[in-house]
Amino acid sequence: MKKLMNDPTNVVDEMIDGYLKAHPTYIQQSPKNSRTIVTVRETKPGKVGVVIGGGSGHEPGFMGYVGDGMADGVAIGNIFASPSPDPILEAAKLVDKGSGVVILHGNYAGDVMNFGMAKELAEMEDIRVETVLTTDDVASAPKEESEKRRGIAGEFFGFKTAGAAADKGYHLDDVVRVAKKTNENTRSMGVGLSPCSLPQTGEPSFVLEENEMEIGLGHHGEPGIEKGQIQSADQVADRLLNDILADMPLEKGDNVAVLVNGLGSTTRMELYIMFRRVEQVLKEKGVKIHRSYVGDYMTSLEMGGCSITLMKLDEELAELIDYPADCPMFVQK
Amino acid sequence: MKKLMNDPTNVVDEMIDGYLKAHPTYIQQSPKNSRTIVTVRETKPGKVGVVIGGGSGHEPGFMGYVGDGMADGVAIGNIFASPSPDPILEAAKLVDKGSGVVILHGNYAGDVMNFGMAKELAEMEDIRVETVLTTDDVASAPKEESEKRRGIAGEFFGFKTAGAAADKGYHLDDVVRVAKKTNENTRSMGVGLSPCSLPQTGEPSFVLEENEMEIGLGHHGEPGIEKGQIQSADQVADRLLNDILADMPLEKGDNVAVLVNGLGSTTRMELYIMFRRVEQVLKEKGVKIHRSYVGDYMTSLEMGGCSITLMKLDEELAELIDYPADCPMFVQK
Amino acid sequence: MIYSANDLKQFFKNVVEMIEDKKDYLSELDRKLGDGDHGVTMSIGWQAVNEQLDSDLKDEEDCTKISMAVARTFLSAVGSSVGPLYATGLLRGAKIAGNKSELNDSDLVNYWAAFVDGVKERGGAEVGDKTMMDTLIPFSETLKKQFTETGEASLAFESAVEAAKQGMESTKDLLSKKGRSSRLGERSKGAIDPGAASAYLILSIFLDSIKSLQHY
Amino acid sequence: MIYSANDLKQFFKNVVEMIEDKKDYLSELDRKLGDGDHGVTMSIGWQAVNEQLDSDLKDEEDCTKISMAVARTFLSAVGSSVGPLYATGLLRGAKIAGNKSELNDSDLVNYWAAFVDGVKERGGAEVGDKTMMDTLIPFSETLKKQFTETGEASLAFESAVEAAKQGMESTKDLLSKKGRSSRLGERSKGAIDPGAASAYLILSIFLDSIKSLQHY
Ligand SMILES: Nc1ncnc2c1ncn2[C@@H]1O[C@H](COP(=O)(O)OP(=O)(O)O)[C@@H](O)[C@H]1O
Ligand SMILES: Nc1ncnc2c1ncn2[C@@H]1O[C@H](COP(=O)(O)OP(=O)(O)O)[C@@H](O)[C@H]1O
Ligand SMILES: [Mg+2]
Ligand SMILES: [Mg+2]
Ligand SMILES: [Mg+2]
Ligand SMILES: [Mg+2]
Repeated sequence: MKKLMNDPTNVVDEMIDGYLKAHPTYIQQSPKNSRTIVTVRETKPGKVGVVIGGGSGHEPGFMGYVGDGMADGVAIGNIFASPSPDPILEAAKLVDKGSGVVILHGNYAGDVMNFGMAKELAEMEDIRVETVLTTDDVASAPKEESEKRRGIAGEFFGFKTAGAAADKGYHLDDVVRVAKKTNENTRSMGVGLSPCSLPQTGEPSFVLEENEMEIGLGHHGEPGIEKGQIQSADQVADRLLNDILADMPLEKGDNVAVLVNGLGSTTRMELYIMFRRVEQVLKEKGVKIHRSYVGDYMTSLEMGGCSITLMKLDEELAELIDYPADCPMFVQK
Repeated sequence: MKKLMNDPTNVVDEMIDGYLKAHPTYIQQSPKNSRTIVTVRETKPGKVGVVIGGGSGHEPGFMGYVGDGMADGVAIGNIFASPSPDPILEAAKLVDKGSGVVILHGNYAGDVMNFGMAKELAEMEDIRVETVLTTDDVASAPKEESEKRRGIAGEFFGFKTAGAAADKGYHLDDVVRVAKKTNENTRSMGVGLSPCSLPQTGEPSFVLEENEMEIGLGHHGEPGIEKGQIQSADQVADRLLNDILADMPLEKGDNVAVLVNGLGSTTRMELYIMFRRVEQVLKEKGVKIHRSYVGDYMTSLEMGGCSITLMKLDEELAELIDYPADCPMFVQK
Repeated sequence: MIYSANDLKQFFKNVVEMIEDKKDYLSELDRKLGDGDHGVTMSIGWQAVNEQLDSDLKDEEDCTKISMAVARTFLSAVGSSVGPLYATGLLRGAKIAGNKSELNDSDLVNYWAAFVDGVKERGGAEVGDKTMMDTLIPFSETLKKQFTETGEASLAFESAVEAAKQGMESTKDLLSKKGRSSRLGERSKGAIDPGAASAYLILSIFLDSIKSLQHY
Repeated sequence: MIYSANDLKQFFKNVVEMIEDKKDYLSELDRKLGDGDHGVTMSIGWQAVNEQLDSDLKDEEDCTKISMAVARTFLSAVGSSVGPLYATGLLRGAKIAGNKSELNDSDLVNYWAAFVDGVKERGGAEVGDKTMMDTLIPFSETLKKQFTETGEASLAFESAVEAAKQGMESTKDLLSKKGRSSRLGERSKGAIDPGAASAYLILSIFLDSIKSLQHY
């Protein structure tokens, strides 16, 4: 699978180099760790620091979300690989203004271990760190084991609300409270149509027949729960929503934020066709859509497919979703 | 090539339906023509109306760019097909506040004819309409015949500056002047790696071998100027820049805006790696990058590849590039 | 011959059917030279025409109104390059039809001559530019010449459609000068122009419709 | 036996070479169950270790410092699941090495036993979870048992690596319970766990390094 790159071993560092050169009014690199990027902008004194991170290959996630109203710093791992503890610790150090740091990450073995080690190291340096996991992928574990679930596109909502809360001056415990509440109220499910490939191997991450799709595919290409004949957009949307709503039932009058996320090569045309069905289903149920996000928010290199995320909103979360943001890869007024 | 869709004959209208439902605080559909979308927001009295349009399949172009500081209305054609005169005329009517309307479109046979017919019809209804073409694609005709060149990603800069000018209260003639100046100062060139497919045919739009790329590919899949072995990102960037700079030489101290545009399935990682080289080349020449845009701005369904666009800036154009914008698929603070 | 409004509508219906049959072929031609959508566009446009033929035009007897409606419906449904071109042709033909419910030999010849003039004016292309004009201009010139010389409309159309076919085939070796493929230079050689192909197919469907008249 | 600092460094060098040779295989295993990057990750990590072996560690004679440097370099280069796991193992082994420049039989056995304990503590997985623990735990238990019973380190390592191999192969039919493939349920059967494979390969390289010692 063809890519525009130089030496495949340097893809991540070259991407970071290009990113820094493209957006110098937003971001800077730590002189101590090339995989730590933080905002260049002054944040309010005493603001809780927000650090995010994970493997690369998901752009805009994660490095694209450093900026006003979102994260203050990011630790960037190799493709589909958690960052090591060092850049995470360095990010925490740089964004700490004395009010503590919230670190948001996905629920993958690697993330749990590396971010866990970083947290221990940070605490040894007297930085107060709290970590909050995202576990929105309903396909990845049953409801009774929801703490085992993967974090996929729903991580975006965690960044949004925690980032907004921190920017509004919330205390550390409340930023954590908001991040956890967001996670508890967010469910996602995805479908894969076509694979991505790692620059270093060139091999497709999985194999699907010309007429197959895979429900519940992970956003690193991990196998999903069901391979089958590709269906219409409406049928796929119905299936994804069905599983999401079975897990987090919504009632008439409930208020939600919707994210229809492209995995990389799925066109915006298809994403809006999927969204159309999501809106129909929710409207039928009397559920109000407060805000919609449709596009590439958490990709998987050039994977074909998409995910649907619903986040149930209370007043506080709705306000935090609406809060402005300004990052190189995401701006909201 | 697989897609998430329902009946292929309805893709464009379903996309529009989903788009309208996703962003009701931004846009609305004309009750008279379902392919005309205009801003819902109040624009300043006496503001020059800005209409854009073209075939669908390029999202965010064109419908994603209706909003504050960009276009007021858009006419949406079938995939890769110019809209017919009716929705263009309807858009012009709806956005005309008495100060005239500027219509921006690409230099394709279909666009020229349909937008030309719409302009005639508008003038018969006493709406003052001026049209400005984009002809940024250096690969599509030699310098001596630059008026024959295709409009590709550079159209984005035309929308940006004309939209900003209109929002700042420029008179019709000055909006036109700005749009023309933008076009004169913008050059682009692209490379294709992998095809897209029309929903109705399912067939790949062109064929490239596993190790081939095509320089100068059009952004509807039209054949380019040179097929060859795929090269490194730096080599490709050098080639594209070489042709662009041969056509529009830049000098030490010149100020530019840069757009590295993804055609659909090319990852942001690759786009930033390409940008890295663009920045190196320009820096070596002593050319200052005023602002950079990296991402999917004018796609070609799921095509693999990208284009580089350079726009030479004077003080006026720099100000207009910096002017804020707020559209469903593009926000700038 | 007497070409009634119903014959005209039946002709358009036959075009609809032919386009559905040939749309993949037309798109394939367009993939080589352009953006691969010519068959899709023709199908969208003529399907819209079909709906009109089955509804608003069902009882229409005025050949001008029929031709105008087909033109507007087609244009409105597709835009693109061929919308304005074919629509302008049909509108010019509509004018010639003079609101009659039956067209005679002269009417038919003038209709198609005006059609070709309309397309030419709208698109500005000439023979050799590798467009539908390479089909239409030889068709029109042969039609007018033959009819003027012999007074025989059927035979004139037959020769004209043969000239159209040759014109279409000549596009294979032409360097494109207009439209999407004009930017290809040398690479545009070796494939028939899609618009030239669809134009020929439409004309040959018309020829069939005349021939089937004569069996009554 | 006497296992010098140079022998230790040579062992790590051999791992580097083996990983380059096996990286595509390891990634292929990971494509079936995970995200397809295990070979890439191991290559990135061990290439970084190689650079250290050629530079900062060139003249290092302290086995503890060597092992710690390898651990930190590996972790720092890759993160991911295996970074913390292998690094913790190497750090525990480093501690056992007691800053010595030569390790004896006991040291080697304790080194690897501590390695396995470290990986187990960090990852929390058990035999049967379909991870590298399915390779490492049987290895460690066999190693300790054999050495305790016979006092013969070489033979103990030989049996242990055989147990490691069987452990690795057993992962084929296990249902995954940890890591990325644990979400697969039934679908995780039928493929060897990538981490179990890389762990076995590393251990067998170590066994080779002991055997080649004995040829002096
Ligand atoms: N100026 C023109 N005059 C005559 N025919 C033209 C002109 N421009 C384009 N065409 C015809 O249009 C055809 C392409 O039609 P189509 O693919 O449907 O439209 P698009 O170019 O918008 O994709 C070409 O094959 C050519 O015959
Ligand atoms: N908790 C754990 N304990 C032991 N080994 C584990 C654990 N989690 C994952 N692994 C191992 O890590 C391997 C995957 O490594 P790798 O693909 O490099 O990392 P990632 O999962 O980050 O892509 C698995 O095959 C498994 O052997
Ligand atoms: Mg990984
Ligand atoms: Mg087209
Ligand atoms: Mg075409
Ligand atoms: Mg892996």
